[in-house]
Amino acid sequence: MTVKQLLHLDPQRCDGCGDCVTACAALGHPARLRVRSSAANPGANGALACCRHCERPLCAAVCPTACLQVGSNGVVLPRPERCVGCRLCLVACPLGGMVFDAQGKAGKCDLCLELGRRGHPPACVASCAKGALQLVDLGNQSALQRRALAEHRGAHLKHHLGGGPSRAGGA
Amino acid sequence: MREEIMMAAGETMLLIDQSRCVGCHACETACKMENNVPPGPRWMEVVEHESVDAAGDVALSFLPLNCRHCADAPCIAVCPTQALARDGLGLVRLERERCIGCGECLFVCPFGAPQFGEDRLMQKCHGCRERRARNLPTACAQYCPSGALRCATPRELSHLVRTSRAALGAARAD
Amino acid sequence: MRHVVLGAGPAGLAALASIRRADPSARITLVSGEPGPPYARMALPYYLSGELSGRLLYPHPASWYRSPGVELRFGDPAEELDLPRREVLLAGGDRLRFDRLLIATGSRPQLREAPGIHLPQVHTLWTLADARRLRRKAAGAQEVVIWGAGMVAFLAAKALLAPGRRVHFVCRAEHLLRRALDREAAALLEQVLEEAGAVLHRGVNLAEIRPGPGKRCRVLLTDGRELPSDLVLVALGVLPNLDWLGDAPLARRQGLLVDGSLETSASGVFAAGDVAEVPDCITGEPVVPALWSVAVDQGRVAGLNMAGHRLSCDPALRANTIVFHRYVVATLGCPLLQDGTVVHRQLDRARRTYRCLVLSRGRLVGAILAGDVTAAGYLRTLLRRGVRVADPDEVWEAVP
Amino acid sequence: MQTPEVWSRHTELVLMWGCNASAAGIHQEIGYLYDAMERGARLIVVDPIVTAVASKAHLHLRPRPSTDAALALGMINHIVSRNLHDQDYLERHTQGFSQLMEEAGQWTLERTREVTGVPEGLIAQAAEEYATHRSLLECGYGHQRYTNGHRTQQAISALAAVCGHMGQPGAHCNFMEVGAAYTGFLNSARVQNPPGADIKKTRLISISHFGPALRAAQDPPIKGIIKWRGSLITQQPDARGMIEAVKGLDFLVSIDQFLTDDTDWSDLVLPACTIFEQWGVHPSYRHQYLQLQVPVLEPQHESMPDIDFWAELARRMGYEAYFPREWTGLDWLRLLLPDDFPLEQAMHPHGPVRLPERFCPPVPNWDGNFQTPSGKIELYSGVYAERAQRFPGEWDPVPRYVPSAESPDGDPERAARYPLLVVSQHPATRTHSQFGNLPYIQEIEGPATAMLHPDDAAARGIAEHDRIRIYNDRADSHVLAHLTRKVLPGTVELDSGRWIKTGGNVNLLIHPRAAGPRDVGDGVMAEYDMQLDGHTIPYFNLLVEVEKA
Repeated sequence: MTVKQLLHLDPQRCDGCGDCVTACAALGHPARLRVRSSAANPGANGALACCRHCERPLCAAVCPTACLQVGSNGVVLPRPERCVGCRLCLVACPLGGMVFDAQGKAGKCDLCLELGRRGHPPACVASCAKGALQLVDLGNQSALQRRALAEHRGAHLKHHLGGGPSRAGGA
Repeated sequence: MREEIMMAAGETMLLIDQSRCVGCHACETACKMENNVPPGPRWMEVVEHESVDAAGDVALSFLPLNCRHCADAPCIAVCPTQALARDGLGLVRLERERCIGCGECLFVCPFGAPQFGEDRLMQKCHGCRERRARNLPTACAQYCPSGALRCATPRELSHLVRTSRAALGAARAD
Repeated sequence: MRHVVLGAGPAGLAALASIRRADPSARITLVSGEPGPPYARMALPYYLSGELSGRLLYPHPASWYRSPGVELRFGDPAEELDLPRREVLLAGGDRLRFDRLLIATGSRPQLREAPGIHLPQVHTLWTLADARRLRRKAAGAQEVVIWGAGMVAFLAAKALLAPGRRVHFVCRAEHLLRRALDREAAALLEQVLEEAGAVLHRGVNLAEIRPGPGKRCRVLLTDGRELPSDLVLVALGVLPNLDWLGDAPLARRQGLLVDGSLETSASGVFAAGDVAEVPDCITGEPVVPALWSVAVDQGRVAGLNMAGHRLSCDPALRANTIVFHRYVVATLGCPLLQDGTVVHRQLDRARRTYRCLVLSRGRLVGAILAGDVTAAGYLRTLLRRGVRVADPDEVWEAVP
Repeated sequence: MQTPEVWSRHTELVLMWGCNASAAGIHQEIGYLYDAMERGARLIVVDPIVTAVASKAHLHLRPRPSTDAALALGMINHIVSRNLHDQDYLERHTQGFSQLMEEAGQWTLERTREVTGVPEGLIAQAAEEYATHRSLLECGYGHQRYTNGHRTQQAISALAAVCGHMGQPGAHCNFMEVGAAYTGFLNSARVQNPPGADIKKTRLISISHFGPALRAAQDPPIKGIIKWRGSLITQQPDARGMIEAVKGLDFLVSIDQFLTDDTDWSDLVLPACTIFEQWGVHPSYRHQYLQLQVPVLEPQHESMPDIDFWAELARRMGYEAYFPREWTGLDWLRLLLPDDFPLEQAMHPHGPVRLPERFCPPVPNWDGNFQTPSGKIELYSGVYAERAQRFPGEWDPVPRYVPSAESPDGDPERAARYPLLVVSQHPATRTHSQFGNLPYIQEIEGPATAMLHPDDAAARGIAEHDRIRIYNDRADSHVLAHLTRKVLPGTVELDSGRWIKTGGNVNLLIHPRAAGPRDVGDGVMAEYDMQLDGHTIPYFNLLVEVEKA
């Protein structure tokens, strides 16, 4: 099984500069992500509007012409020749993942697969000077969160106890 | 010094006493065996944290981290398909057939509780709902050797906490 | 477990996929009244207009249907339900026994008697056969009259509007898509249609169709006007396909009554899609939404429940898109609710954008977006959750 | 041993020495310890490693590994110098205090600090707190895993005696012992030699010298082994030498449930049935309760209870009369247990039951009597003096600190080449090598990892999770590095019990030695007294060097 990866925006780090959006659009298609400035609603979900490459994508379920498909690598990709531009996917996606070009054809984040094949991170991630956008895999992210929490709690516990429970000594 | 986090399910609650945890992982193993969770997802995970003060003394803290079935659960708030909901027992219930695997819950959960396995859909601690309905403690609590995890009625747990505090008070007064 | 799925539209196909996933050992018979493999009815206007090649009308390749336990009966519609024997009689004479039955027979176009309605110039656009026929007939047509101004009428117009052709709407109401759009949104859409060659005849009805001159016919309106026409399309909406059930004892009003799991009044018999009457997400009132996205969702849930799950289907959230060339309108929830609602409208005529939020008792109950529908998915989620919102600004802030 | 449900209610201070109660036998003790602490008891832990239980302690003393005897002697000296010792108890219930102090008196705080590395103030505070509270001394095996382990235990026990912290509720010197076995409650002689049977007494092989003894034994030489309920290869020092010794056998039989390191070298593997399929008895190191294990399944496939295998073997060797075919495991248990023991009450759902008080009193030694020739605590051990006449060894009648073999103090020359001392803890996730093959356990443990102090790592250019090679002139082991201050500088922690075939086994690196007091030579013995002769395996006498792999 390939590890499923997705984009994660750390709202604490994002200052809404928009470099990621510019970098995405520079690839020659309408920007496939949007970011709401973290100042407006810090820490809330939904700061990042972009495809999450769902395992059971609502966009693909509703697409009448089976234009959207989950690839074996877990990445949800459109087959443009099948798109009739009905926008049902846009309405179905709760996370703002669908984007339409000037011809009315569906497009969406492909995690910059092509760049990835050449060993580069997605353009948006590379453009983010604040390190707010990251490509993470689902499993490791929770492990990281847990460690960060433990760190936080550890510090808290130590503070609470006035320097830790034990006085240790040794060589 | 202890920190109590409780999750309620009908009659009983789970007391998580961080100060008693020694990081033996018995709860994790019990959870995996009870729920037949293959390697990968960890509904319960004990995380160890090491800190060193200016004097060079090392302090360890251990955190048993599972789904805390939060009262104001951010995962429920962000789940775009209502796959997560609060059930009649007060637990955060996951309806897996509704899950689309978008990962939103993971990013808002302060405990890293949402897990993703082979099928890439979310899975997590269900609070041993069925065991508790049969008057059994949660699997993690049943096999916790240090008393860091205890599953009992709120009355029993409050009595437990009060008596241990009272003993401590009496000992200090001596 | 023997499953019979009646109908190969979005609900039927979603159900088939669900049953297969939930119970790989299930035996499933997929029955479709139409000949040939299942196609996407939603895409017919694009086929008719030539934007989509016929081969892309089929969502799944033949191999998708070929799996152990799946049997296909295309072109052999169900004619009778024998509940006591738990059998479905097909037109071809076969009887299919079932343990679980899904009725997803969809809709058919509503017809109305009018003088001349049976003339050869008069058509409907509903099936692939209709579309194929119209593709030929429309080739030289310069004047087209569409009787109706609802969604089916709009789709027909969308298919037929082309350079050098005028398409007339015979519209009893004051504007197009009266059940879906408010006046402002309709006006923007009408403007786009008119620029493409549409002519709207508001506040009138069709009185009669007369043959001639030549290959043409003449459509007489109730205000006395007469429209010469190469082609007349009857597009007065759709009705659930339930006649075949005869007096089978299944509770029904507009559609089949179902419980939260989409089971009808008969145990083991489920309904999904355009034949099912379900509570509306916003109003709680029973509706037959007849929407593609609702059908997909219901088909999925019904399929899982047939395979032994106990999933409740969400109340229907009506959400739809209306696309003409590059102009898009999205409607969400119940934007036309009147009682106790506060409506916030932002219209930019120059840029042809419009957005309308309808709030009731501190909650979003409906929305219309025209010109720029980027926010539609988010609004749909807000509606679905019944999120409390103090004012429209709060809604727009929540949308990236 | 004073049982925890007694001491936890009465003690004012627990001094836990070389005992990781948070990993080893965790189900037996930690809850009681917390109960005592919630009552207000102090906890002092002596352990070079910051274990979980050490992190819960009020004081944590971290002596350099193998210097614990010096620490105990320094504490004794400080206590006596402050007049905090129990003169009355010493006079009535001990002998040899003056000889003890001749040795202990040399251990000033300064000298103790120099040898152990523990700050003087901390030694003094721990000693004073221990002496002035109703204190329980809870000993583990950690400080005994060295060639000077017997001396260390002697010194620690003396500390308890000097303070009179013996034989009172909440004050005792607890040593890890299966009370049921030591007190005669479980009479294994009756099972080893059924009543009436004439079975020749055999030689004994020291557990610490298994490999060498296999080669050394003569008249007759050892040509075959049947092994069960233990790991011959994974758990023995010099695992490679052990493999060589096993290869020299004509016949090796393993009775096991899994394909282990042992079964890889076996001529015959007999399927063992699990504990769920046979009768058994569960005593404890740490408390005085006993539970009978009742089979809940029929033995699966061709597996059989161990006792059935041995009984059948005995029958075929002509001892049929003593091994009745109709006997089940329960009958053998009856033989093992006292006649008046209420078997049924010790079974689920009634069990476990407390051991009869005539074997295991709740407060042992409450009357001040001890099982020594003098009936007193012998701070100067007459028994040792006497045994020195019969067996070679380090029979010092008073405790002394002598540097341990293969430690920086004991072998500076070797330490110059291999400067890091390896301590191999028991992880909470396994019981020795058991469970190491289970996927859940492998996931929780992750790959084999050694703890390195950040300073030692930096000096070798090693970063967190780097693959490292731990080596000496005997072997090497490849593991990942975990940089942590839980270990002292100069110390490496590498879990015990990792399988050789899955990597990270520490025993490959260890030279076979025995802790004293008795010198067991090549390991073949005619007789052995397990309470006096000692010779546990000094697993922690191991010097290595580490490099980035």
